[in-house]
Amino acid sequence: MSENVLRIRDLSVNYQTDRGVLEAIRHVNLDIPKGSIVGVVGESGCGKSTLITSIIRQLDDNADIPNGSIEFEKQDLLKLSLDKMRNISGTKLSIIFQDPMSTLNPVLSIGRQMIDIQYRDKISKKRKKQRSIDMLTKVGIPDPRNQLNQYPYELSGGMQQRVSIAMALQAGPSLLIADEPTTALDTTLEVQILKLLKELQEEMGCSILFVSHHLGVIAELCDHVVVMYAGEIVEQGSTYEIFNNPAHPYTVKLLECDPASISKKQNLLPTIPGEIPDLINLSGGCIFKNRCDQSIERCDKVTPILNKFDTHHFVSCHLIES
Amino acid sequence: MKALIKRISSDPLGLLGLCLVTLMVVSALGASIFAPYDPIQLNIMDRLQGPSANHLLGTDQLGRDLFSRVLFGGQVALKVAFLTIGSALIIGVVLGMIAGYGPTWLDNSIMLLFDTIRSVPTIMLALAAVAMVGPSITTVIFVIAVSSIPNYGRVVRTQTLTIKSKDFVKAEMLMGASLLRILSIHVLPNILGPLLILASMDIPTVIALEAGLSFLGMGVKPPTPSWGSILNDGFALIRNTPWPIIAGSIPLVLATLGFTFLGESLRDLLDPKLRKLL
Amino acid sequence: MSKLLSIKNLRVRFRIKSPLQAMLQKIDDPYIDAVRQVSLDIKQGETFTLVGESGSGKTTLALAVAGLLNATEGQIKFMNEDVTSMTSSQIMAYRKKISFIWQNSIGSLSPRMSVGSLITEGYKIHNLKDRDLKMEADRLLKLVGLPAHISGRYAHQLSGGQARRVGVARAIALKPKLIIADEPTAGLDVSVQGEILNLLNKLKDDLGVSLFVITHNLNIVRHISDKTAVMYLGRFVEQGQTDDIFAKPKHPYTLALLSANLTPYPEASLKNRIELKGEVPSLMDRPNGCEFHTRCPFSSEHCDNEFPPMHVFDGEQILTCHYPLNQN
Amino acid sequence: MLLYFVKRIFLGILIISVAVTLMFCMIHLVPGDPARIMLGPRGTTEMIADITMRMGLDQPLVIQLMKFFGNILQGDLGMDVISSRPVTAIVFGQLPYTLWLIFSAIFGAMLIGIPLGCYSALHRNTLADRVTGVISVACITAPSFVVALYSLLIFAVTLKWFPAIGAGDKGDLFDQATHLVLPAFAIGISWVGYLSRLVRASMLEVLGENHIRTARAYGLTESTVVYRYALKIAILPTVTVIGVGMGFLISAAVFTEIVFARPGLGKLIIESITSRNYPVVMGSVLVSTVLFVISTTISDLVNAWLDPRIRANL
Amino acid sequence: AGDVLKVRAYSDLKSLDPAYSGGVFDEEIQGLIYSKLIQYKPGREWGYSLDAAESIQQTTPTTIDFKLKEGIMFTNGFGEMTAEDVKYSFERIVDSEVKSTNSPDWGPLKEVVVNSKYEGTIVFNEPYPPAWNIALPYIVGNIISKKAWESVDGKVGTTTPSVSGPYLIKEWQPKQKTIFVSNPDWHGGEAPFNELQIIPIDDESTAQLAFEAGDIDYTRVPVSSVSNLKASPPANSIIEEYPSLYYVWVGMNVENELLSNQNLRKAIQHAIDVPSIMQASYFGAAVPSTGIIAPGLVGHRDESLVAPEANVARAKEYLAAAGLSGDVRVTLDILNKAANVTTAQVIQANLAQVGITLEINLHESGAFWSLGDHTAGDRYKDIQLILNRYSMAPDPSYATGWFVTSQKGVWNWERFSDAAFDTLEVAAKSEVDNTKRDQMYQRMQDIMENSGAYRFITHEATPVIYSNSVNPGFRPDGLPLFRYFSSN
Ligand SMILES: Nc1ncnc2c1ncn2[C@@H]1O[C@H](COP(=O)(O)OP(=O)(O)OP(=O)(O)O)[C@@H](O)[C@H]1O
Ligand SMILES: Nc1ncnc2c1ncn2[C@@H]1O[C@H](COP(=O)(O)OP(=O)(O)OP(=O)(O)O)[C@@H](O)[C@H]1O
Ligand SMILES: [Mg+2]
Ligand SMILES: [Mg+2]
Repeated sequence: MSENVLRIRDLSVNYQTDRGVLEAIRHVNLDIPKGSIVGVVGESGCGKSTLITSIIRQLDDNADIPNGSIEFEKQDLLKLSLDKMRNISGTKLSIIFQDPMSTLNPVLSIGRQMIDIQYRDKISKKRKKQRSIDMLTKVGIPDPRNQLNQYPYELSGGMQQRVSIAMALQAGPSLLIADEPTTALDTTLEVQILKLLKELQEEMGCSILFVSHHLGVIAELCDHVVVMYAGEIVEQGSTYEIFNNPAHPYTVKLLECDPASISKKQNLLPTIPGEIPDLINLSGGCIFKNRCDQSIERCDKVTPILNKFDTHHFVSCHLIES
Repeated sequence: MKALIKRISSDPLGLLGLCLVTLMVVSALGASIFAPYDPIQLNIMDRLQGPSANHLLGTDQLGRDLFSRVLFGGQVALKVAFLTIGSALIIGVVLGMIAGYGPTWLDNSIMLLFDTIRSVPTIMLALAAVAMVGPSITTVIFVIAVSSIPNYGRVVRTQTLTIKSKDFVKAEMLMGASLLRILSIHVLPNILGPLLILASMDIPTVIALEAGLSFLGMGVKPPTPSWGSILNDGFALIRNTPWPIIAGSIPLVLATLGFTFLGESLRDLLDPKLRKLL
Repeated sequence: MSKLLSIKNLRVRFRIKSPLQAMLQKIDDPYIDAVRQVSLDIKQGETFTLVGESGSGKTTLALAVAGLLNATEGQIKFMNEDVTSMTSSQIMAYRKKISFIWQNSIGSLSPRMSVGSLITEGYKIHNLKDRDLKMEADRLLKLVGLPAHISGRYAHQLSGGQARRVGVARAIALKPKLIIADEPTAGLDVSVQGEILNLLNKLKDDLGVSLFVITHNLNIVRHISDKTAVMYLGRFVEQGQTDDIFAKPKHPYTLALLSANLTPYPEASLKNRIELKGEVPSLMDRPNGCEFHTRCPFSSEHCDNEFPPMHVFDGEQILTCHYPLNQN
Repeated sequence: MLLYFVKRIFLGILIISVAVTLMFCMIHLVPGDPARIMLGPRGTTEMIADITMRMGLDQPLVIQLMKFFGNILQGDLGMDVISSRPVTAIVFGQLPYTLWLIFSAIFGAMLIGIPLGCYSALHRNTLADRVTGVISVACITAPSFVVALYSLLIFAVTLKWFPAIGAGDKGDLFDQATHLVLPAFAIGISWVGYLSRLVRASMLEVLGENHIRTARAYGLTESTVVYRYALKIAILPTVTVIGVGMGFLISAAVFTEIVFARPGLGKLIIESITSRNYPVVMGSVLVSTVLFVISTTISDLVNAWLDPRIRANL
Repeated sequence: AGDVLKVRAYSDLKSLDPAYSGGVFDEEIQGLIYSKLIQYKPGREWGYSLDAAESIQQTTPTTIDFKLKEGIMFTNGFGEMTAEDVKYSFERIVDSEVKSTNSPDWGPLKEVVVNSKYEGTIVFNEPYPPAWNIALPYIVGNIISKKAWESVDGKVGTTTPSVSGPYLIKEWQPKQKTIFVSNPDWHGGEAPFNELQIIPIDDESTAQLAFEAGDIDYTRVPVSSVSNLKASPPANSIIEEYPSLYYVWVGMNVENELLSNQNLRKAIQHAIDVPSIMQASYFGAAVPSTGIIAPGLVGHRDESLVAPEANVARAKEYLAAAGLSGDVRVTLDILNKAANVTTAQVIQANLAQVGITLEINLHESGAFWSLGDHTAGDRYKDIQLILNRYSMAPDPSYATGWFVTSQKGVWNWERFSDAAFDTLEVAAKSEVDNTKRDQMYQRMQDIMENSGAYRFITHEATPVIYSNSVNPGFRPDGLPLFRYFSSN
């Protein structure tokens, strides 16, 4: 088995809020094998962004990490000094954020930003510029030399996202993190970007941690899928396994609900009854118990842990354990 | 409200602000209870004394107890602050909403008026007004109010413009709501909150302006004690005794700290977006 | 079934440069056409969906229908009355008969009003004093599946799904004939999305209203809609019965949209997709000839220069393209 | 850009003419007769009448106003009857002193206030932030005359570091600079506080934006992030405030010019208004409104220079 | 000669033409650059010394003969000073074409007769004793060059074509300073300083600080500082106190409906406690005045009719006699200067003691100085009490002239009018017998005081401070005579 670029063990993140402590992520374990694309899916608010920002150590001020480790290339990122962390960010580890319109600095030219992030490289400015141009060409931006003098607002959303991708890949990272990089885009553009990402990943051989709540996108792009629900990983495995052989009741329901997977026209669409639990004052037990139609007594009391279901397939459910 | 106070208390500076403002309001309103002396009673024998047990902040050139004058001066400060800001707010809100909602030409004319007022230094306006009607608290209030109208007006206009393009206003229009209803029920309440916070942060500026005008002999009528007139008296006496200036500056600085921090804290709690408007 | 809404050759323009700007920068046409040459009919009890990418003019069209934007050209008839030439009192009456569900669900709720007063706002505006507002509020909330206690809450205290339901409750309060829903499921999780659509469908069946649904999520269109139009740069490039369009898309853009619709089947590979090149052109700079030719994988020189003719298939599927696909 | 200037100039002219007309009417309605004040107790009725005529005060207000505007168009602000000097010479003779004062105050304030604000924003809610907060807020309303007086007492009288009064010798730049320090400090200190609060607030806002998170995620150093990426945006509202601050600055200059016996526009304004020297009053009003228009224009341009989005809309 | 002298003036240069001199601040400059026949003698007693005149004497009650020194040169090649120049200078002042504001200082001047190149006779229409006090050694006594003035058509503003005094103006920096350098051609020899700077500083406290900071060598200081300065004088400095000629009084508008009641006026007169004002506003550095004519001048009264101390009982009696029902409310108009505000508040407290409510109206100077002007609206009718302060030159006629009937609505804001006073005013001006003159002026002040329209407050004081490296020269009233300043 290939080694892992990233190993997250028992990670929890809490937010301090007015109402109390919000346990946004609880005891998460996650591996990203070298050269693979791992997708994280889950409903809005399930902790996807929190997971990512804790990897890059950009959590909001009111967050703290009570336990866990994030091992990236054998170093625990959580224990690194800020300086060391800075050395990793943008070199071996880079990220594309959700909303392309707001990820680029609005008052600096594209070129300036692309050159600035190469500040560690001791090469001439001209070289840096050339590199940026090459990268922009790679992500399919026409007339890259001129685009360098443009400001973000002068580019369309799709172009901006390409620039973000170019920036992220410029350093040749071993792990690229992408937080819903296509949700703000049109569907036709979305497809373009996904294709581009996949091609570039193959070319550069990096790993990608890809976050989305769009099942179709994940299915399209990823090798492995992690399903999150309310701050926990409920199921993870190879894409094929998850989509063709879902085991956790939540995953099953989620897939059922997606109108895209219902081929026959029907007036009444399936839903998951009930609401997401409040992450403050969690009561313990299975996180999905109140919406699960198969829950058993044990679900109320014992929090299930991620168990091997198949070779590349883990599920956190009492029903599966047995 | 309770919750608000609780949240303010979690911010040390906000809490400090709240305490100072409360202190100021209580001491000003209760000046006649707390003040050990009559603030206008002369006692020429006891003039220009330093602080002592009898006179906490000393006495001025007419032997009046500075501490009592400071307390009563708070009343003037509050009066000036609330009246100016109140009237500037009302006029600013009306003009600003008209500008924001009205036709372009009206908007442009109102903005022109605002810019014009801003282009004339306050001091000139003050001088002209004082020359016209003589210095008094009313003149002070008039001058400061006029010169702050554009600030509020502009904020209200920008807010109105933003709110006007908000979906909920469009939604109301689509339901057939009249303009008056939209402005009064939907636009105004959404402007007022942030505006009041802005206003609370303006209070110290207003108080300081009163002090400045008093310094130029354009403030309140003697013998009414105001912080500005205490400072002004103190300025003339600076080589004799520093106490009047100190007595005049302390409340000014405390009030500034109080209102600013309270305002900032309220703003941060209630409407972080407000920063942009400042 | 009778025609409820009928639009002919509608055009909506926005001024984007001031007269002075236009003069100084020598711009002849300081306007953009956000909606151009749009015609459609909606019958009683029918669901009409409008799909198209962001910025294609969907919301603009809907707002023009509601009378919030002025039509530059063309005709909008509602129950045989011309909306574009209504007096203000007629508009009031008209607005009682149509209602809107907003794309931005939380933002369309007045932030300083409680849910209860928000959903009964319509009664107050139209001076309907004969009912108990509290009871009405409870009734409406129940209808959209919200607990009664929510009526004391404010917009910012609602979740996306709840806010959307409040929007629906407000929209049905005055028993409208037509509900315009602008992206009713945007930003919602699949499960909540299903709930909202089920609710709309139920209302349609129970109350007999017509629905005008705007979305760019093709997956839901298939399930809820009777008729569909595809918009590109302010024009309808294709419209017809939903089933026909999904089965046999004839315009390359429709086809591209459909194939860009990612499904959770990992087997479906990116390779067999028709992929569009480039980006959506700006409205200020409409391409010559067929406006889609800059991105069309099938375009020819012909398309570059000549505006395509309108084709009508099977009486109902209308499209503008030089080379329609999927012809029998 | 062209459009912007056309608009600006048009608007500027409008603002100036409205403001000037307003002040013109106000100052002429105020009681007090320039001729009597000028001549003092010895003025006879004939002399008063003579001056009144020479100043054109015997004509209807509207005519006077028209004449005034007519003269402005010819670059003439009239004559000061007392000293028989052209008003332009008087006003422009005093203007540089005030401009230097204002500029050095504001630049000094920017130099200190902006980094202070950044520092506070970066160390948000720490003790250091709170202490700077208290100090800068206390600075904001420190009345400029009180600061002026105490700085005079401490730095000029007691420590003798700086000269106490005046504006320094003509042609001796160093002397002029040392004379500027204390007055500029007196005006600038409140701006230090104001700017630092302003910068702190907008800095906090910007630091919370996504692109800053991006910059950090690329491992840019904190100082690059703050001073190159965030400050360029956070400074925008500050630039606007400074642009509009001209009116306040001229007012503040009045106090310091009095206390430091410095020549300048502020003092000229006070003197001319109290002596009802209408031509000089109008000259100074004109100059200060023009200053306001120029400074807001400059702040617009600076904003545009900093922010390409604004530039595009200019 | 000393190096550089820096002195403070309270206002900036307005005009270098004696005809349009604005007052003391202009004279301080003109006195340096022009010559006069005679100059005030520095010292504690009023007197004069010869300057341009080799000799000068009153030959008849209406004529003064003078002889100029020979060889007094005007600068810029305008030649030697002759009796023609004296004639031109003096007659110009009273020429109605010139419209000099200072013409009253020459009183009944008829002409100057030129007897020879250096000799002349000043001829008056009637006796004019004040000539020796306020004309010859003061503003209108400055001798200018006829040729020079004619070369510029008589239009001299802030630059002068020619001078003859100890100093030349090197540069005038408006509102900054006026820089003088010594005049090499001065007939008096070498000027005491190579350079002299007169720096206008409006505010006295600032001026004091400037002195303490070493920026200036001489200034007047605020009366409030005197005791402190005396207790701990700044290093190397000398503080001196001079009496002043200013007079401060509270006037009452006798034509005002309320104050036309003489008993009310007297009540107010008696209610005001002047010693308190001396303490509060003048910090004990000034003494109560007995009238409008200061000690040391002809016509000074040793005592006033109403004692400076308040007499509450008398005041109440007068108030009762006034027969006013209800509470009595009066207003006091003042100029917005710190000392006035303090004084006004003391008066307010004083009046409150006898049951009169006083409202204080502050005015900035422009508005204040037009208060009693009857050509400027009806405000003059509304004046009730005014706290006023006039400046003064060392002759009693200078003071009394403002209170005659013809000055009603001009500078006589009390609208005081008394036939006997008016007659005396005219007669006293041309009275040559000093004793008689003295009595006449005393009598006039009695009349003023008896009318109840005046409560005299003080003549203030002139405390000055100067560096001990300077040897100053002051008039008896403490005003500086900069030409006599020399270095130690
Ligand atoms: N700074 C914060 N303070 C308090 N709670 C927070 C904060 N940031 C996030 N949360 C909460 O933590 C939970 C997880 O948030 P997160 O942003 O990680 O979700 P997400 O899966 O990325 O959602 P989305 O799909 O909407 O982006 C949510 O309940 C959210 O409300
Ligand atoms: N008030 C306006 N002034 C100028 N242009 C406008 C205005 N409103 C909309 N537009 C422009 O008209 C075009 C159509 O906008 P519209 O909001 O109708 O698109 P949409 O299809 O609803 O997009 P989305 O899916 O993002 O909601 C866009 O290019 C938009 O920028
Ligand atoms: Mg997220
Ligand atoms: Mg839309």
